[in-house]
Order: sequence, then structure tokens, then C-alpha cells
Amino acid sequence: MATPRENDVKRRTLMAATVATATVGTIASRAGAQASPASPPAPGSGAAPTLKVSFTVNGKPRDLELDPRTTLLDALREGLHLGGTKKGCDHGQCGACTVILDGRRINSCLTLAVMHQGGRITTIEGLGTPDKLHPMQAAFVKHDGYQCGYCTPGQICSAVAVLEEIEAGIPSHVTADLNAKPALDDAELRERMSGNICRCGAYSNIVEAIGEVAGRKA
Amino acid sequence: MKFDTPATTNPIDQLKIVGQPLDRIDGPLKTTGTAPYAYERHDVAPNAAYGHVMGSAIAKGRIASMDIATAKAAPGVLTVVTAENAGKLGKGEYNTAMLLGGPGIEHYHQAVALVVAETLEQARDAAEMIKVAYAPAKGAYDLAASRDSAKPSGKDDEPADSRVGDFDAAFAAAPVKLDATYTTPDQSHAMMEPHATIAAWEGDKLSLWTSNQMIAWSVGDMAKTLGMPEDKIHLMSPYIGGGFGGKLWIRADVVLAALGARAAKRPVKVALQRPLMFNNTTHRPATIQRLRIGTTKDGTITAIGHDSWSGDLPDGKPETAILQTRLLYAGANRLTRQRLAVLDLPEGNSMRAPGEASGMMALEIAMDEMAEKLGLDPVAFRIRNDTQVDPEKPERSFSQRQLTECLRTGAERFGWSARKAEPKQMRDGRWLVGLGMAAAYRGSPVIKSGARVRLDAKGTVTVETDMTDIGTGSYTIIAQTAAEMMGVPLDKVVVKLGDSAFPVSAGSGGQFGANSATAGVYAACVKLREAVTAKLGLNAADAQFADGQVRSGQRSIALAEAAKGTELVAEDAIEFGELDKKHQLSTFGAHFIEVGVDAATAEVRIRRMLAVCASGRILNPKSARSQVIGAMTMGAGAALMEELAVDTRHGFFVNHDLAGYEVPVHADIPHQEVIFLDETDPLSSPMKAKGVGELGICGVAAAVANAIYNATGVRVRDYPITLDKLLEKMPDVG
Amino acid sequence: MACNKRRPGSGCSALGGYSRQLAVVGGSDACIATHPSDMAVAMRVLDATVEAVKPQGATRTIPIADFHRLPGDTPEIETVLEPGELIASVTLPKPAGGMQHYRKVRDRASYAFALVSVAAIIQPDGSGRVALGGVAPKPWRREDAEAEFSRGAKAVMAKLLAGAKPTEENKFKVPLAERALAAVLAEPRG
Amino acid sequence: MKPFTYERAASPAGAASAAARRPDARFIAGGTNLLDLMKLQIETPAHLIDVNDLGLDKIEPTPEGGLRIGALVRNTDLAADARVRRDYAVLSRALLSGASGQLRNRATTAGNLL
Repeated sequence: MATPRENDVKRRTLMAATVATATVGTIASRAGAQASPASPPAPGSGAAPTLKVSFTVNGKPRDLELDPRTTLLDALREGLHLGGTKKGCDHGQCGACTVILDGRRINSCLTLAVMHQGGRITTIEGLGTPDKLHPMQAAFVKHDGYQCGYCTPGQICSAVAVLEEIEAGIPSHVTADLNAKPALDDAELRERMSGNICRCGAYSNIVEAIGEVAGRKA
Repeated sequence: MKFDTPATTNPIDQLKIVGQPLDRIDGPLKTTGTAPYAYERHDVAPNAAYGHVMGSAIAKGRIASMDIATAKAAPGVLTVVTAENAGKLGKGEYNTAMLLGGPGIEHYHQAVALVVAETLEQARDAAEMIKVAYAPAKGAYDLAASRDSAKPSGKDDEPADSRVGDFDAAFAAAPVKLDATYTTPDQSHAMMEPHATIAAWEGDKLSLWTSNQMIAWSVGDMAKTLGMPEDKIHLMSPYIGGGFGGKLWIRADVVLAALGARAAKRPVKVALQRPLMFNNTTHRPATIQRLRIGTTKDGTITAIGHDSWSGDLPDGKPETAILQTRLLYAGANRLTRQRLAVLDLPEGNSMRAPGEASGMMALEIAMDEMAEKLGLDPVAFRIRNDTQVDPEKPERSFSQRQLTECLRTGAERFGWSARKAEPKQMRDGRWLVGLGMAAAYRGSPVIKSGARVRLDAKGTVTVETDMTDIGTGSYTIIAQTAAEMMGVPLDKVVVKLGDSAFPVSAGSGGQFGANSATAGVYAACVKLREAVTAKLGLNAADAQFADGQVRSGQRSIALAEAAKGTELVAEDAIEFGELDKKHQLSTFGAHFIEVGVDAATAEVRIRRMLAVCASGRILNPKSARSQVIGAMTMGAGAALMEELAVDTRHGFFVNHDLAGYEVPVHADIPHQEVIFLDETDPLSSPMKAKGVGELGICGVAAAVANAIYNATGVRVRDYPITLDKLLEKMPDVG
Repeated sequence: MACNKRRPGSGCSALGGYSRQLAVVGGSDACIATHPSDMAVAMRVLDATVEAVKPQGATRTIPIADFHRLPGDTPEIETVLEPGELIASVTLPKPAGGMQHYRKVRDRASYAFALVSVAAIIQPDGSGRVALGGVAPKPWRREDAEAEFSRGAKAVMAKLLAGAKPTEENKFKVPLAERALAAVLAEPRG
Repeated sequence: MKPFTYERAASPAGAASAAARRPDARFIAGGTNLLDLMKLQIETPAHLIDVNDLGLDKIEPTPEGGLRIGALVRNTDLAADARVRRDYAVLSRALLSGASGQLRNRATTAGNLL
């Protein structure tokens, strides 16, 4: 399934953007909206040089100007106000920040936003809305595949990608025969979902929800 | 509303909506990422600056000097808050250590500074520029080494010791006895959402958007900490990404966000960074537990003794691991003792089922060991020693006690009869297979809880209470309660939670939340019904609320009519009388587990899990089941992997992130089955419900331990049961 | 926390402290960290080679056996790569055949570092190769141990883990590695 | 995380020479390890050279009958490659036992050696 990266944007143009633009927030272009009369930004505070990056989030092109240190996760949460992608650990140990980048699920906390010029990012907000749930979201509601809800967006993004990974024949640690198409059984789902920790312990329900969606697909 | 006589028939008993396995009403928000958690409130504080917390690098001692000049001058930095410049700070009633340390340091990673900057990246970088010189002092970090210095210690209204009959004589005389010591490690809540807060000042008024289980406690403790009136604090916590007791109180994030916002003169947001959380916040303290059980030859307990040692910071509290032993099994001669040592580790405090979760880890292995000595089936041994009254105070009966039914039902459903009493008898390929079980027990306290209910002209019922939903399903069961009481469908109910502007509720903790908070909503709805009948001129005595109508005699009027012109508002609280003193309110259950232990490597994998619960009326079987499977999962973690490793030289938890502190992942957990026994408890509240979210963890770890013993013949008394503790006694490979 | 690998000269908090996960062999008085990669263990047993590009554009080929360094007094230097040298590719020799196993042992069923891992290639005649993960600062293989395959896992491990200096907390890794290899050897060869 | 400058290299030699000019530089590919350590200031590069555009993401047969694996081949792709699954099962298995699906989708062959 490995979706080829669609963009051939000359990414070296990024370098040209490495100019010392004083910025007041993570996202300079939003600074106007963020500034408050009560709290004028400190000008000339020696803010880090910023970089421009453009990528597509949930089908919409987004242009950002960022401190290069900004992770994709923080760009989504703090820059684009897409709070559905959660910060649980910020170190790739929990999976709450899972998004789908160019067709593959990743931990958005362990990648820099500026590395994704031209990238296509799908977050939980891009899958469905409260009024129009994605089938995976609906299955999570039906099977009570969540409790506190904090790991849930990451679980759902992961689950959607997991079914595609199985469909594409990518094996897992529990795949018995590496040369055969992986099964769609509970053991496969559990292993593949293990990068998404749910401390509330909704695992048993989550696997049922994913299984139901997988059954519908088949 | 005073609840001091047993509940009689009331509108909840209709069970048209209450008791139904309905989807959560907050589900569409949570599954689409649109439920806003504390740190995500760009809507309320669009110009918030970012705070980053710095933790102490020593466990005990003093800050000799601190240089914040470089950090203050770093790009984007707005302010640096330390104890030296924060002004006088108090300590919350529920806090053991100061939330901002300095110059005295009470534990490792105690917050010593907050750096506030324009961006998170700037704040995090600048925090590294703070230079602190410490003068460390010698501390005590090793529970085993401090055991002999431990002092008797009770908690709340529970005494440290309890004695009935003559334990020593009865134990000495018992023909069959066990004297064994068990240990449980320090454990971490490790909830997925870090402690997080946005703070904003408007004059002398402080608004806090935070992640907190107990709104009123936290307003009170913020007022105490900052030395300001409670009515100047508005605290909101509508969505909470897990708590498990770790968010019962204010922590460094909320105090420092408030101080940072005051210093920076603009809103500040702070989330504790994950690697800080394990030492900065609270944890479930380790215990050493000695169990002594003596029986007659036929398995009747004649003596039961339970000693427990735990440690905490000075003025801290014990882990009440002996509580269930006072109540769970019969036996004429009894002794429980609780001892607390002073340890300079991070603050120990409540974690899901404090007391019983740890106590049952030990007691229920001991019961398994005794059953084996007696040649009795572990289920039968427990049933033989059932009691329907408080064994320490026989004049007190349990309001409901279906332990025996739980055990029998579980054994039946699990296929317990297939278990071989002799260990090492079952094998499935590479796996040694074993079955284990344990009883489950958890008290079910009730706490005063208030709510306000509004009815508008569209017939919409809005509930407002400071009750929180930490994943427990509060939104949904409160909506179900209001819908049942007011005779409207669920989608005509709006539930607003977690706001200090709303009436004070029980809050979420100690598995008292669901029953108490819905009872508070019940009370408010009773008042609203009275207001409705008065307004409509109907006879309150025979009025029926159903299908959006109010019927009395021959008349039937739309509920919404009552709010034409002006909204109707009613507020009340449920207040509990003496019923829970005259009777023991408790929940009971049984856990059954099948494990496989890899014959070569001793890796343990759980293959089946079943819980049977008797815990009053189940308000929503779907969300209640989730509470139980979640607790079972945490119990599995406690059994097999969870342990904060203590560096006893330097006094900190070494494995302080989610890679080092392992909690169960998907692959660790099989399909889980939960059975709720039919039960209503008219002594518990008008809802006739009890708690279940903590019952679900109590006993799980012991059931796993007992299953491992059944599979391998290796009895491990020190949790977690990792493979290194089994390996030596595993069979030869090949 | 003191860590000579991460902050050279700061000391090692694991020595004399919490060491359950750490190395039993190949460590030094400065460092007992384990190499965390599973892939590298398989590469080692497959005799892969690493191609690197130097800053001036020259390339060189490094056998994987020589690629990782033991910590010694300089645990912060983990490989033989020179500053600025970039890995361009890794080459696998022609397939080794045999039954190929990777047995990873961990407390958690997934998403966890190895306590011990065994990468093994067992030929139908009983000869084989084995490398271990989770026990040393680099993927751990000793070709001389492989001469012992006909004598079983115990004999192989005696050589492979010769000189092991485990701590009280991680000494279980020695029998664990032996048992994991024994389990691999007990599997069908064809 | 210390401030750093960032560039994307266009060729392996270019990347190496950029690194030679900046002794305080680090290569970044998947980033799954490096960024973790940078957040803790265990790694503090002043310059990052992004090597994701170097075209080193192919798996090719060698004349000797082996496989040449580009440094930037992601763990997922390497584990799923039909030749690796068939002829180098130990490698496929090892990769699949490591980390999580999310991390394997980013982590690279070269990064995993370090």
C-alpha cells in the first residue's frame, strides 16, 4: 500500500526561508489573532529564526511559519488548534499523538513539522465529525471503546491505518507465516494496536470495535 | 434531601432509561477529538503563554543557590517563577508536600521553577538554563530498611489497629496455619492525559481550566495555597483524560500556572512533562504485608491477622492495605495493624481502590495458599468463611452481600471445575496453563452530592453539577437519571459537569461518585418535579412524568408547558444519614483468570479473564462494564509488570516514563467477560446503586498470581510477577 | 541522573543502582547500557555490511561485527563512524537459508525493549549462528560459540556469554538467554 | 530542545560535506530516537541535516545474490519486503518485534543501527 509521496516540491527552498523573522508565537501568521491587548508580545526578544512549511491537513492546505523545533504534534495542537491529536508522553511511548501521514500512521510527537513540506496529514478531525462519524468512530461509540477519551483519537487513527496495513499484506510480530497474507483476527489486531496505550483499559472493547469495522469491509 | 431511611419505590425503578446499556452521550465528542481537555482551550485563552516545570534533582535537602538570570534573558521568556519570588504560599489540605519546593526540598522532581515563555519550545529550552546548586541531606528511601521505625497510623476515621478475641492464642492453637509475607511495589497512575492547566487572572479573580477529579476540594486547596478567598476562584474541568486518584487534588501544574499567569500578566498554560510526572506527582505506595491465617482442619478460619507497612513523607498517610481483612471473612479472633514509616520518596497517595487494591493482592494469595494446605477448593474455602455481618462488629450487617453468589456464578461460567488442584498439570504446546481465582471486595462509601436542574420552554432538562467524568461515564448516567426522573428521552437532557460555579457534588473518587452524584441529581429532580406540578396546577402526589408529559388524574400536560415564559430551576443535594453507619455498604465480586506461562522463558500471558460483580443497581451496564474491564486491565498490570523502581541511594523512581514504567498494552489483554449479579441496594441511596469502578481491580492481581502458581507450582509473593522470579523453577527445555 | 553515555563524565547511576534491563556482558566500569535495536541483532547474525559515505565523498564498507564499539572508557562513542560520516546502505549477503528465528523475551507482550532476544539461523544439519540482543552494549555474537551448536544451548551460551558480569538484578538474563536458545533449538529444523 | 538550524540535503555526499562543515550538526531521518533525546537535551545539535531526500529508500538485489538496503528504508517497508520475508526471515521478525507500528513507519534502517 505504501503510498508514494506525492509532492516533489523542492524542499531545499526551506533553507531559503531560514531567515530571522521575529515571531511572537509558534505561528507568526496567527500572531495577530493570538495577541491580546492585555499582554503585548515582547518585541525583539531574540526569538528563534522561523521556517516556512506547507502541508495538507485533512485535505486543506496549511501554511505555517515555525520555530524549527516545533514537532508536528505541537504544530497541529498549538498552531492549527487541532486539539484532537493528543500529547500523552511526547516521547513516542504512548501513541496518543498518532496521525496518518502520507497514508501511514506515525507518532506526531517524534517528528518535526518542518520535515513535512508537501506532506498529507490526516488527524482525527479529518476522519469524521460528531454529526457524521467515520465508521471506526461509530464502532468505538457502539462498543464503548474508550473511557476518559484521551487516547481515543490516536486509537482510532491507528485502527483505521491498521486495517489498511493488513489489507496491504504487511506482516506483524504475530503473523505465523511471513509469506502469507496476514489474518484479520484478534491477535493481529491486538499486536498491531499495541503502540496505543489506553490506561483506562478499554482494549477488549476497542478490538471488538475494530473487528466489527473490519468485518464490514470484508 | 436527607437519605436516612431505606429507599422505597421511586421513579428510578421504572428502569426505562436508567439501567439500560446506552452509548455514552459524550461519545461523539470523544471519538472525533472535539471534546476539549484542559490544555486545548484556545477558545478561553487565545493568548496563553507556555509554562515549563523544572523539577528538583535531589530528593531531600535544600537549594543552596539558584541562578535564573540566563533563563530569564533567554529568547521569548516572560518570567521565571520560583519559591523565592512567588510570595508566601500555603499548603493544601490534601497535599503532603509543597507543590513549589525551595529552599527546602522534600522529594525528587518536586517543582522548583516554572519558566514562562511565548512558545513551548522557548520555555522548555530556557528551563535547562536554570542552574541550581543543591545541599542534599540524608533521606530514607527504602521501605524494608525503615520497616522497624514505622509507627501505628490510621487514616480518616479508620484506626491503625483492630483486635477481636485473642488472635495470638487462636493462631498458636490452630491446626492449619499460614504465616507469610507479601510485598507490593510503588505504582503509578500513569493516566494518559498529563496534569494540565490554563490559568487566567482578571483582577483578583482567577479562572482555571484544569484536569481534576474533585472540584470543590481543589478550589479550597488553591485558595489555601495562594492565600485568597475561594469565591474568587473559578475552576473548570469538564473533560479529564484519566485520573485514577492521581487528579483528586491540585498538583504543581495548577499552582504554577496560576503563579505564572500572575507574574506574566497573561494567561499561562502548563502541562507536566511525562518524564517529570512519576516523581513529581503522587503514587500508590509500596507495602509489606504479613498475613497469618489459622483454621480448623475442615477450613473454618479461627484466627486471621494482617499487618501492613507502608511509607510516606512526614505527615503523610498509610496505604490502608488491612481494611478488607476487617470485613471480608469470618473468624472469631482477629488482628489488623497498620504501620507507617517516614520515607523521603515522592508523595504516596490514593490510586484506584487505595487500600483494598494492595491489601487484596496479599490476602487473596494467602487464601489460595491456605486452601491448598487444607486440600480445599479455593472457591469452597472462601464460601465456607463467608459472613453476613461485620466480623468485628457483628451488630452491623452488610446492606447487601452476594460474595458467595459471585464465587459460584464465576466458577460456573469460567469452567472452574476443569482446574486441576495440583499445579503443573495443564499444558498447551509451549504454554504451561493455570487457572486462578480471587474474591473481590471494595467498600462503597456515600458522600453528600448536589445538583441543579433546569427546565426550559423547549422541554430540555439541563443538569449542572460539579461532578466530574474521568472516563467513568458520569455524563451518561447523570443524563439517564434526569431523563428517567423527568420523563423525557435522553436527547432532551443536557449535562454540564466539572465547574465550580455548579453545586458541589461527591466528585470522582473512592467509587463513591456514580451512586452519590446520581442520587444528588435525583434529589434535584424531585424538587424540579414539585416545581413543575405546582406550576401546572397538578397534584404532586399522583403526578406521572413520562413521554415528555406530566399526567395527573385525567389531565396530561406537556412538560415544556411548565417552563413557558420562565425557566424552572431546582437545586438540591442528597445528604446521607446514619444508614451507612448502621450497615456496612460494600461491593463484592470474584475474579477468574487463565494464564499461560512460557515453559522456556517464563513469560506470563493472560488468556482469559472473567469478573463477577455484585455492586447494587447497575446504572448503565455498558459503561459499568467498561469500568470493570479497565480495572481488570490495571490489575493485570499490577500482577505482571507495574513497579516503580526505587533508587534507594538517591531516593527517586528510576523508570519515570512510559517506556520504563510498563503498563499493559493491547497484546497483554484478552477478551474480558463481566457479569453483574442482579442487585438493588435500598440502603445505599434512592438510586439503589453502588460503585463498581474500583471493585474491578481488587483481587485481580492475586487471581493472576494464583493462576501462575497453578500453572507452574511457583508461589511468588512479591509483585510484580516477572519472569525472573519464575525462571529458576521452570521445567527443563527441550 | 548520571549517565556517562549521555553526559560524559557524569558517572553511571545504573552501576550499583537499578540495572534489571541492562547489560550482562561487554559492559565496562563506565557503562552497562544495552543496545536497544532488534534489527541490528538480526543484521549481525546475517553478517550484514554497512556502507558509509565520508564527508569528502569517499565510501567505505564496514562489517557489522566491527560497526559497534564496546563502551570502555568512552561509552558516548557507540560506533566506528567518524564525525560527519553518513550511512548510505546496509548490504545483506546471499541468503543463509536454514530456519530463521527471532525470539524476543520481554515482560510486556508487545511494545517493549527486549530483556533478552535471540536471533538464530539453524541449518538442517544442526549447525547454526546466533546473536543476542538485550544482553550487551552491542548485538552480541561470538563465532567461536557457534562451534558448540551440536552440544546444545548450554554449551553455546557458556562460550557466548563467557566473562559475563551480571548484577544481582539482571543475572537472570544468563539462564534466560540459554533457555530461549534451547527453545529455538527445540523447534523443527525443516 | 536547543535552537538549531535546519537544512535538507540533496545528495549523500552533500549531506556528508554539510556535516563536515558543521561539527555540531546531526543527521535526522526518522527522528524517532534523535528528537526524543533532543527534548531531554541529551542531544543538543545546533544544526540538523534532514537526509530524507537522498533517495536512499530502495531495496535492490546485489550481484552477489544479496540485498542492498538503502539507509532510509523504513522499518515497515524492510520487514514487509517479499525478499526479506522469504530469504531473511530473522530480519523481518526482528523488525516486527521492535517498537510499535507507528514507530516502524518512521524509523529507518540506518537509524536502527545507531
